Amino acid sequence: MSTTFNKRLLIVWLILTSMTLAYVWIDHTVDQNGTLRASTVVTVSAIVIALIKVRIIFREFMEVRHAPALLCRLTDAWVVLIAVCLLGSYFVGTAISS
Amino acid sequence: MKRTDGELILFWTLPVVAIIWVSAFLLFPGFLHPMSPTMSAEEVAAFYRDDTARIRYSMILFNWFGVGLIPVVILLAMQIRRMAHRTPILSYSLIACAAGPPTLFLIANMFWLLGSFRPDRAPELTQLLNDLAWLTFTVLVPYLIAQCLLFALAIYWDRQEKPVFKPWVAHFNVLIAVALAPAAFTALASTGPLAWDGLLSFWVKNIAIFVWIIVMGIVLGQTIRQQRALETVAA
Amino acid sequence: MSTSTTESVTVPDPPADSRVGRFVWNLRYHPKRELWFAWWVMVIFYQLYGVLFFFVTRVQPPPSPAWDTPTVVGWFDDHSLGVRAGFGVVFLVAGMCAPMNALLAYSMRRMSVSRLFAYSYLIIYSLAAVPGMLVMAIAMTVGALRPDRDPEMIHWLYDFAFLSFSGTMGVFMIGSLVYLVAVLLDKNRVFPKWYGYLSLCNALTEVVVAPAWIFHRGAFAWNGAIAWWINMVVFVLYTGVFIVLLRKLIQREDFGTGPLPEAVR
Amino acid sequence: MTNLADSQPRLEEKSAKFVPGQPDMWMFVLFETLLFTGYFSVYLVSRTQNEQLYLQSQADLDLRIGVFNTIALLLSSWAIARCVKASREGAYRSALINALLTVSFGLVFLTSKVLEWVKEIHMGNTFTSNEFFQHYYFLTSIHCIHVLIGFIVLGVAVYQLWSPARRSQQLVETCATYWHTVDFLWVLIFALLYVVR
Repeated sequence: MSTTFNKRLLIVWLILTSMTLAYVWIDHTVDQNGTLRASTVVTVSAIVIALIKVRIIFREFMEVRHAPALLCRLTDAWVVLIAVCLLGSYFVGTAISS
Repeated sequence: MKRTDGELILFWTLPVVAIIWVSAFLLFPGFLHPMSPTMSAEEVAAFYRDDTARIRYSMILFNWFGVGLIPVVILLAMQIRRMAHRTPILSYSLIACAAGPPTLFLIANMFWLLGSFRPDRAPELTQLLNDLAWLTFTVLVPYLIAQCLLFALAIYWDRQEKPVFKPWVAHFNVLIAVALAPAAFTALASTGPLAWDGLLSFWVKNIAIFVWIIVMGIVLGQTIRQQRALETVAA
Repeated sequence: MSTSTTESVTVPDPPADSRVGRFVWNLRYHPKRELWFAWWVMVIFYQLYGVLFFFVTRVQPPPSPAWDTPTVVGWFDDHSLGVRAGFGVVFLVAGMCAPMNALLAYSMRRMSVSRLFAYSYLIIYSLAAVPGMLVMAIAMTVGALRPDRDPEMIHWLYDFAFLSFSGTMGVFMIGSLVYLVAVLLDKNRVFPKWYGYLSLCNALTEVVVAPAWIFHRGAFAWNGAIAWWINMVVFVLYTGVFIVLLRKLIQREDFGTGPLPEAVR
Repeated sequence: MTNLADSQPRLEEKSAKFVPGQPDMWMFVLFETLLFTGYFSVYLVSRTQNEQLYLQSQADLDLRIGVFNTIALLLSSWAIARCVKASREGAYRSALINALLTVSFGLVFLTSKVLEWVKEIHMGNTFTSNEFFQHYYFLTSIHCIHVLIGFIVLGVAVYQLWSPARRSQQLVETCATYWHTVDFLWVLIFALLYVVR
């Protein structure tokens, strides 16, 4: 009875872990000889990947999948809200500094 | 016969504390006549240099007995519990007030003692300690005001055939609260009645505290005696 | 134990015609008068607090800890009257904390937890006002008292005032945690559980403010974006929430008009 | 037998919609997330104002430790999710084992976090070194406080699962919701501190 659930959780965990490992690859593509370089692409993709992971944790681990529509919408809205705040502060900050 | 529960012992500490307070008050050279806020740094430094011993001993005495009023406030809070109230809010409020004035007074006390610890300190620093001490001492009124007003309110709301306290006790407490109020604004003036050596901020405030201790001591003594008589009859 | 447990003085009916008459009747005879009194004291206290700290004394939002000494002395010169008068009013009304904390403690007495919680909270929060508010008021007032004082000392008083105000952390943190545990254990549903969790947020703001003791500038200084602004949002929200919840609590209470409950004595 | 009878309606509810744990905890999760978003925004804005300093300081962080941390927390999150499922099906023994696994992975995270701090301090990077490390130590330590609170929360879950007399599914789910929050907050912190350029 529980094997189907457990298999699903395991797959979710594998996805989350491989997304974490993807960071290592992103990290290697941008740095040159150990010197870190600013990169909008890396910043945005790091934030976006993190938010996708957050949404997966919400849906699967925290069982929002089975929750009433209100909680689904609310958590989705929150992910969007975080995205807007983080990307917004990054781009606005960059615009101010330059 | 009621067994000894110590209530009366705590009550009779009140006159002892009052006598000690008066002696310490007279011993401190800065209270009679109160030091003026207009004194220059040199004058203040000279005061701490010349009267070091009396400042130290009077303030040590105050440090020992500064908290002496707390048992009385708690006794009042206990009396409030006998009143015809539906909640313990007012007795809680009095308990919440109890520790405020002694805490503030002890802060002032420490600044005075610090000032006299090294009288040869730079006059400017001594003046700073003196300002902190006098200001804290003068503005320690907020909890005393709240205490008097809350106690008065408790009496006004005590609607039963034989109220615990008579209504005039409430009026008296309101009057004391009014007398204490101007001291809060002492920083607005360095001369005149509001200054910390002035009529309102020093004399009216401290005499009000003294009168409150005497009157409330007598009233509380009578009330406790009546309460004990009633309980002996009931038992 | 007590001799009379009934309110034997007869209660007249509330007057229906005039508002003032009804108000006076409520003040004298309303069964929940003590609770409403404490609640209104709380509301008025926070209004006054806002007006005094934000508009009269102008110590909130706080000026910068990074200022040099002449700027600080200049600040005191500009705000001298506001500081001395505003904190005068603070000294006058600070005692309003007492009924406020009494009401908060009372809410804990309604919960199915030991009375330990109510008394601990009462004492912790009564103590909190001295380092958390009055010490600042005293230091500020002394700073404004003598404009001709050595500027270095005025600067010291400035630091003392703001650091004692922002940097008094433990009392509020432990107080909120006491409240949190009481709300979560309570079986009487006096407060919703989410209020308990909000208390945890409030307790954590006191952790977040700790770097104010270390930094002179940036997000973690006493006027910083994190240590002040974000914390202020949580504090205001928390305060607003418990004011509303206490109002509901009082509305729910049903004392009737009969004999006084023995429990309160 | 009673266990089976109790869990029966819960299983039928599977297809029906339900909020996992106390709705109150969800309010906390959303509010706390909002607060952290505030901290993150302040970090990102300060970062853009002094990008070179942040990049240089970031070079002192080891991405591998960050990845290890994240995987440890993801494992713990996975374990507590299994725990919730198991306890819902009445398999309390398995639930208890999974809850204890969660605690162990949490401890692994905590240990590696402390070791990383020690390493940074040895490299001369302390709380007062520069702006990046202010944010680094602030975010990691405020998160660490949440982890420590999380151990108390997991303690409640273990306490609930331990005795047949308690076993409130709602409380177990509430505790799990808190722990997942600790997890996804770390996912965000990790991305922002280690990966963002």
